[in-house]
Order: sequence, then C-alpha cells, then structure tokens
Amino acid sequence: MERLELELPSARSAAAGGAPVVVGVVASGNLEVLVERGGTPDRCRFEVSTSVHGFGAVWRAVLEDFAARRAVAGLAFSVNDAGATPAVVTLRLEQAAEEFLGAER
Amino acid sequence: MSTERGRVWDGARRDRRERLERARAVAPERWVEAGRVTALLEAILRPGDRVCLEGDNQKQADALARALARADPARVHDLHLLASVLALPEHVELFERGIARRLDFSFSGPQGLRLAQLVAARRIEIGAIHTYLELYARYFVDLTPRVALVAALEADAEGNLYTGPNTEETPTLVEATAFKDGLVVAQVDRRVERVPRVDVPAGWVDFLTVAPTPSAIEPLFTRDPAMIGEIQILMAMMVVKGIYAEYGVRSLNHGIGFDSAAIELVLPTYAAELGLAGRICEHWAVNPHPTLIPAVESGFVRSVHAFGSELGMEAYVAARPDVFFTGRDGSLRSNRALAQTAGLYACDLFIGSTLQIDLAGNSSTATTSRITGFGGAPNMGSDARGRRHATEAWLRAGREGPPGPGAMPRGRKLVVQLLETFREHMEPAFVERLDAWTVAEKLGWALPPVMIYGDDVTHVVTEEGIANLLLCRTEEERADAIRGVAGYTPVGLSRSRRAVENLRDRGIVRRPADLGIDPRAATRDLLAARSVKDLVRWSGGLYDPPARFRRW
Amino acid sequence: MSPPGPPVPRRSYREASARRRLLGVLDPGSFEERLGPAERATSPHLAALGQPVAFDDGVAVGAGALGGRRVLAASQEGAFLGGGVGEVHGAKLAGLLAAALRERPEAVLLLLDTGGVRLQEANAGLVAVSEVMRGVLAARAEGIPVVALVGGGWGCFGGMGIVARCCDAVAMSEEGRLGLSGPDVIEETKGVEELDASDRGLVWRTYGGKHRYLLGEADRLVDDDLDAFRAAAIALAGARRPVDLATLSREHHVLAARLAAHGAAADAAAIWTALGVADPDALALLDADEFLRDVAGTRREAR
Amino acid sequence: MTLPELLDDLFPAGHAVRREGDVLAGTGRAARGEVAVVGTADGAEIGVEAALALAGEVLRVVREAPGRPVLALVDTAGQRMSRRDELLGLNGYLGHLAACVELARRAGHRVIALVTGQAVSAGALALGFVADEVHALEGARVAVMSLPAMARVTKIPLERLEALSRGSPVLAPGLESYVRLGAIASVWRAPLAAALEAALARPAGPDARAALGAERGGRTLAREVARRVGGGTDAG
Repeated sequence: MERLELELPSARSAAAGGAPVVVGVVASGNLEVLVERGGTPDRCRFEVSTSVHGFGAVWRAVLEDFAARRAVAGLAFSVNDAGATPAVVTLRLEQAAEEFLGAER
Repeated sequence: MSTERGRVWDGARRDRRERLERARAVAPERWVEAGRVTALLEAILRPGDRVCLEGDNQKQADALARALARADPARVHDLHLLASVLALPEHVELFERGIARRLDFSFSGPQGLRLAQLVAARRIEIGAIHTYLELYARYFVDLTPRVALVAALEADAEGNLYTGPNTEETPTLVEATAFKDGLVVAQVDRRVERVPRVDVPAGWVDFLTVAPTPSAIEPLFTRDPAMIGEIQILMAMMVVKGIYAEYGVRSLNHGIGFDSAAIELVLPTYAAELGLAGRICEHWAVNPHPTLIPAVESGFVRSVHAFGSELGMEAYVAARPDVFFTGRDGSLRSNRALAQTAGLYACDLFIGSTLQIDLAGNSSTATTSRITGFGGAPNMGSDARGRRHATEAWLRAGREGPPGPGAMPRGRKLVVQLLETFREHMEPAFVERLDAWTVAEKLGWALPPVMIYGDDVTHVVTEEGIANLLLCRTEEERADAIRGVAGYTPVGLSRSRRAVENLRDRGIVRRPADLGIDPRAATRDLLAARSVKDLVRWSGGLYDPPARFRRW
Repeated sequence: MSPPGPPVPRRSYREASARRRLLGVLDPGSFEERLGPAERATSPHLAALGQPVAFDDGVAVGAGALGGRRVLAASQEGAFLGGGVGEVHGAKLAGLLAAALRERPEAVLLLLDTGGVRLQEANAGLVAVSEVMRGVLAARAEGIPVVALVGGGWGCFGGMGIVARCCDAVAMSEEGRLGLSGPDVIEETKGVEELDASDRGLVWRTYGGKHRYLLGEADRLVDDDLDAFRAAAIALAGARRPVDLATLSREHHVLAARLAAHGAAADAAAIWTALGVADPDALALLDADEFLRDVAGTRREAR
Repeated sequence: MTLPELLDDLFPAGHAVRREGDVLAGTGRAARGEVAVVGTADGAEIGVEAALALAGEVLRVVREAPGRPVLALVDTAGQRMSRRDELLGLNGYLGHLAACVELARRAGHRVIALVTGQAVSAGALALGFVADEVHALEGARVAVMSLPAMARVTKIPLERLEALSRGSPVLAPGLESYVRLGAIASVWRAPLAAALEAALARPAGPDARAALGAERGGRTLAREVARRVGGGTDAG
C-alpha cells in the first residue's frame, strides 16, 4: 500500500457540522471516500491509501483540481483505493462532497 | 480451342480438371465422408497453392481447418493461406507443421500471441494485414484463391448451401474462387432434403462434407449490461448530446464494447428524454447486438444491416423483419462485404474504442507482444472519399472541417474515438508515440499498424470531454485539443491550461459541464437494461442468451 | 412466458452498496450506525498483507426502525473482498447479536452478501462465523426473530450460508444465491465435470432464489428491488421459528422427506417437475409475482 | 489413537457407540452418569445424509434422555463438496443440525465438543463450533484450508502467506492457532476421562471465546469490537 497525505487550499465549504459520510466501496477499480470535518478554515485535508504504487503525481493533480473546483475547505477526505482510475476518483470525490454538504443543509 | 499461336488460355481450367481427376480416387462423389477429407485435400492441393480458409468473426470452417492441419507436409506444403480471421489453434498449426508458409489476413484475435512468436521465429511470412474490404477486394485482383474451404449451416444432396444467420463472407469467397476456375470445398453442419433458402448455388461448390461437430460460434457481440460502469454512462451521455444530437446522426455503425453498449442502452432513456427519438440513430450497419434491443423496441432503430449474426438473437431477429434483413425462412441475412460497404459509404458516423491514441489522433490496438490485425473498424472508421449523397450530419461535419481546394463544398464522415483516459491497471490510453511504431520496427514493416488514421478522426471522447478535431486548423491545435481531453495521463498533464481554456471558448474542447451534463447524473439508473434478463424482458422473451450470460 | 415490453424500473437491491441497501430497507432516516466508518475499525491483518482495508471492514451494523418497529440490522458489502468475514467484520456481527439479547429489539435483520470466511484472516473468520451462528440461534431461541435477506452480488456462501438457515426466515431474490460450497470452489476442488462454474444457468438453477424457494430453503421470493426486500423484511420481522422440539422435529421430517424424494434428482429442473411445476423451463423469466402464482400449491409439499 | 482406544480412554467405565458410515452415535458411562456421544470419524466429509443423521441423534437425545450431556466427537475434512449436496441444500441441513445443538443446550444438556482428528471449515461449524466448549486432542488438525490453496484463491504469493502465518494465529492453520484464538478451550491429554469430567462439571455459560481469544492474545480486536457494537461490558 502507498500512503499520501496532502493539505490543499480551497474555498470555504458551505456549512459546519455534519455526520461523517462514506461513498463508494473498496473493490477492484473502485475506492471509498470518507468525508469528515477536518483541516483548517481555508484548507482541506486528504489522506489516501492506495494499492497501486507510483502514481503520487497523478493523485496530487486530481486532488488539486478537485480542491480548486469545489468549496471544500474545512473538510477532511480519507480514501481507501483499490486501483480506481482518476475518472472514478474524481466522481467519488464529487459524490462524497455533495452528500456531506447536502446532508448538512 | 485452347491454344492460339501456341499460348494456353485456359490453364487454370485444365488444372482444375486435373485436380478433380486426382480427387476422384479419393472422393467419387461430391459428398465426402469426414474421415476422407484430409485425403481429399491432399489430392486437390498443390504445394504453394493460394488457399482461402473461411474464418469469420463468428463462423469458422473448423472441420476443414482440422483436416488440413492433419495433411502430410510431404505432399501439402508451403501453402499461401488467405483468411479473414485467424482464430483457431489449427490455423497456427498449419504454419508450425510447414503446411502453409505465407499468410494474408485481416484479424488474428486469440492467436495473436502465437502468431507474433511464429513471425519472430521466421516460420511464417506475412504478406499484409488487411482491412476486411481490402482483403475481399484483393481476392478479385491479385490474391484470387485456388481453393476455398468454406462453412455453411446446411446443404441439400445436390450441394446448394444454406448459411443461416451467419452468411458473413461465404458468398464473397466462393464468388472469387468459383469464377476463376478454383475449387470450392464446403463443410456443413447438416445435410438436408431441402435447404430453407439457397445462399450459394450448388454449381459453385465442388465438394461437401458434414462436419463431425457443428461449427462452434462464440457470442462475441454480447455485452452484459451489468458490467457497464458510471464513467461509460457519462461518456455515452456526452456522445448522445454532444455529437448524435448536435449533428443529427441518423445512420451509423457502432464498434463492439461496453462503451458503445452504454450508448445503445441510454437511447431509450436519456436520448428519449432529450426528445431525440426519430431524430437520431435510425439506420445501422451493425451486428444484432443484444444491447440494441431496447433501442429497437422503443422506436429508435428503423433498420439494421449486419456483418454476421449473434448467438441467441435468432428468434428476436426473425420476429422483427421490418428492422433486420431476413430471408424468407425468417433468419437473419448477414453479409460482411456488403455491410462493410454500407458502413463505409452510407453511414454518417462510426464510433469505436481503441487501446492507444497519439496526439495526432492516430489510434492502434497493436502491442509489442501480439499481432492482432484490423478487422472492420478501419473501413467504417474512415472518410469515404467516393461518397456523393448528402445528409445533414455529413454536410455539417464537412462545413466544420478545413476547406478543400477551391472552397468546394463537401461533406465528411464523423469518425469518433471513444475511450477512457486510462485503461485497466492505470495504463494511459493517450501516448506520445504509439506502440505500433515499435511493432513495425521490430518486424520490419513499412507501415505501423494503425487502426484509424488521425486525419480520419473527427472527435475524441473521454470522460474529460469531447475534442472536436474538425474545428482545429493546425497540428498544434489538434494536439492541444487531444491533450485537453487526455485527463491525468502524462500526455494530458503536460497540457497548457491556457491553451485548453482557449479551445474551450471556441467549442473545440467541451467539458461535460459545457454540454449541460452533471457527471453525478451518470448512474446506472440511466440504462434501459441493467442486466441480461432485462434485455430478455425487453424482447418479450424472444432473446435467448447463452448460458454464460444468464443468472437464472 | 415473460411479460412483453420494457422491464419495470426498479431500484436494484443487487446493485446497491451495503449501506444503500440498509438505508433502503429500513425506515427512512432511522438507521443509527454503530462503530461506523469514521471510527476506522479496520483490519490489521489485511494491512499486514499489504491489501486495501475498508473503514467499516465491509459491514455496517446498527439500530433502526422497520415499519415502525425497532430493529437491529447489519449489512455486508459483497464488493469488498467478497463480503468475507474477518476478525473485525465478524465481531461486529457477533456484537450486534449479543446486543440483541440485551436490548431485545423486535427483530434483527441480516443483509447477507458474502462468500463466507475471509481467507486473509481465515482462522479468526471461521471462529467469528461460529460465534455469529451461536448468536443467531440464541436470539432466535429467545424469541427475537432474525431475518436474513439474500440478494447481493456475492450471494451467501460458506459458513454464512449455514448462518442464513439458522435464522427465523430468509427472503431472497432469484439473483441472490444461497448455498455452502460455491460453484467456483466446487469446480476448483472437484473438477469441471462436477460443476461447471461458467455455466451460469446451471449455477443459478442450483443456488438461485427460485430453487431455494421451491425447496423450502427460502421463505419469500422477491424481485431484485429495494422496496420488495423492504416489504419482505417487514412481513418476516414477526416470523417465529421457535427452537423447540416440536418445530425442529417437524423440520427434521421435512428434510428427511426432501432427501428421500429428491436425493436422486439430476438437477433442479427434475426437482421442480417432481414438485409439480408444469413447465420448469418457463420459471426463469417470470418475475416474482408471476412465479409465485405459477408455483402456488407446489411448494407446500416441499415444506 | 483408534476410535475404540479413544472411547476406552474417555469412558473407562464402558461405552456403547455404534458407527454407521462415518457417523457415530451412542452412549458412554462417565462418573456422573450417562453421556450421549455423537460425531463423525476418519475425517468424514459431511454431506446431507451425515448432517441429517447427526441432527436426528441430537433430537433423539433431547427427546429420550432429558438433561443427558452430549459429547460431540469432531473429525471432519470439511463439508462434502458436490453439486448434489448443494442442490439439496446442504447449508440448510447443517443449519438444522446447529439448531438442534442449540435446542439441546436450551433444554439443559451440556454440549462439549472434542476435536479428535480434523476440524476443517464448514464441516466443523455446525456440530463442533456451536458447542458450549470445544476441546481437542493433541495432534488435532484445525483449519479453514491449506496455505497453498489459500494462496491460489487469494492470489497472494505462498511465500508471503507462509512468512506472515508464522507469527499469526489468525492465518496459520493448526491447533495452536485455534487455541490462541480462544476457539479451542483446551487440549486434552490422558487421562481423557478426567478432562471430560472436568468439562462436564463446569456450568454452561454464554459464548466466551472472544474473551478467551483476547486473554490468550490470539484475537486482539474481536472482544473490544463486539463490546463497542453491543454497548455492553462483554461480548457474551
């Protein structure tokens, strides 16, 4: 397993509080994303654990784009990955953010 | 009669008579017992002969292939084998045993690995790897077979052949051989009193044999909807909204794969919601894909002409003669040569997947370890320069493309490459240099094996969006547009954000959001059928899937 | 035989994740998870093997309401390592059943989707399955109905296949499969002649919901639909299968009769025919309602 | 140890255990009275017939000999793997067997299991591992499957599994692992009659295996996880 931890700037997320949310499953070519409160008011935190080695730069690029696109500061994303493609990673992150922030409204 | 000023004008005919004479000792009748077929082939073949061994996508002259592979290499050797699809181990055995030496073919599929090994060991000389239409064409020009070994479903006592739903290329092969004084040997599954329809007349066939086991047919064009993922559905939505609706694509061909199956399955849902029924996807050159059933049933599909059939679709096709081409007996009439022609000349769009694509849009399925060949995609995935009839889609594509000499108005075929940026195991699909170059260098070929040439490709669709290459005016723009949809592959990551934003403004790169598509809406709920059983239900119980696709 | 035209749009139970299944079966908004993913009770044994872990170790457990009744519930994620029972996963199930004895809910729901023991931590898994088995039997014996739902992609096999049959009631979809030794295991161990695992028709005729229902191994057959499973769970939550001599003697008699009647049957179709099903081949494509209408009367003999 | 030797050791005062196929049934005379004996021998593969016969024996004891303790002798190579057994619902037959054992327990019968040979996978579950207490003879072989088979199924290299199983009772097949996991309460040594007497003398309690596994360091998480899910103070 390869581990990756990142803190990235992002716009402030909509609301505070909220129960943790998990989206996706750990299955070949898929991943699970756990969203909780965490990080600082202007940054979001990512913890990735992946079964595929050597793609740190790709993860960083995917997460940077996500953090820049969505207002997710103050959130922590934990990922268990079993070889998902960037497309699937992006989709799960979006779904997770939506579910977490949507659930707060 | 035969000579004029000493020159022989009917050498092939005389040769044919000699061969038939030799055969008489082995096979006094047209019908030959299975156990005597090898002896027959030894009698009618001469070393170095060009022999066409029928091997289609579905149907294989497998009994004849086995019989030939058992021939005595001292009598039968150095044959020049012609075959569309090299699928059977026996095909490769012919070369391993020295029975055949040279090969002209189109597609090798499961034997790709052994083929590559034989080429490396110099046990096989490859003339060329063709596209289907190209190979058929050469049968009538410089590769006319001396002997054709073909497969049919049934024959009557006289020798009339019935090919059933998988006619595929039998008429083409027999035509090329029989009318140039060649010999035609046919294997059939059954000898019957009366064939339901005559696909090849008895007069064009010399010998017949009943195959010990029916010719095996694989369900190659069946895709289980259960295996379609969200990303494929997202891409399907983009294709429907950003290309089919945009251009008004009425006639088309779909390559086989889960990507295109996803498109077929969102027609009755997503496309219908967009009000596209009756406006897109009416006429198809395509095999009867089971995943097409919901689109047929919901009124999208008006006609289908097929290269070959598909296992389990027999009763469904027979019950929908207004849609499918069928014989009087009710079974599908397929014809690969004609369906390929239809796909090339009469379809506005081809869409298919690939393994690798470069920054010029050239795509290839070649890898360094196997020789797989082409099949039919290049014929349909190329602009038909001989086309003259106009349709809305064709004209619009032509208008978008760069102007030709003298600004002459002209249409273009839409050729769409549909692929995820990464394949399995995080293999990038976008590359600076195709593996095809390495293959060509290694094997000393003049041409890298390219499936679809970049200058024929009009759109590249990935989960990142659509790149419209028609609108690009320079090589750099094309490369930037392709990088723009190449995602997080090394090729994609090296893009200039500004260049891509610029292309987005011009509509050359379109993201899902630009098309009004929310990726989170791409769920399996959009599939008109989520399982094979759903397909059976759509068909009213007419579709009869093979056991391996059932969960009941 | 099948209804013409498009299939009725449904929320597939089989395609839903373990958590979605639970949320779909229980009353909306009622599920309170225990030891949820944020607690990160993951498997150290998988980590030691360098394999990906899941934050909930592949099973969600907790309390909720079902048709207004208070229940405890668990849902296995078949997509994560085949729903395999490891140390943590198994302890969550065993702990839930132990809690049932203390909390006395009106029922316990087990949404099973599992190949059985997780081989990466096989010994702990086997022991945990036996603890779950004892827990189920204890709850059942104490009058707390335990209901198993089987309709996930993995089905329910291995020791958990026995657990399912220790429950008060089982609801299945045709797509769900229930058995002990799965088709792949049998093919791998005994050879393809014994069971061709790639023959999916054979596999589903042997293990699938319709056969299990006709055999009397499943109490309800439902369509692959979340609402249908919810309705079945509500209906079965009051079902009692007491652990007493009269009940078990009767069941013993039924099982003995089954062996006597069908012990020599070559395949499922032969059993169905013997049970009085007129056209076994036609059963496959019927949806649950049609199927139940068609076989009404035949199954009583099976029980 | 042969079966007659084993029975002589367990019941020096006498026994009457008959064997039909692989299934054992009968009685033995212990110091405190008659003990019912059920079980399998010679690493039997348990199919529908054996499962039904075992359940029938347990039911008979409950019906005819109220309160009589039950000794389950476990020697099974696992469930019988066949299309026929699955077709007939072997899991249902074994579920029935387990329910019969539960019935015996509820009806006041002590149920002690003794692994005499092999205890493999699901074969061991429905009779042995649902007993009040599970013990084993020295040399008993307890496992889910062999490491090479495990390597094939999980696609984890055998060397890796072997290396990891060395320190890990969770992974390594064998009696010692199951003792540490708390699944096997103890290993019985001669005189077996004394061990049996001691077991029969202990009062039946709730399933204590998770606690035992934690004490012995074989299962470091199970008890705590179960406690956190159950909200109680123990997993029992």
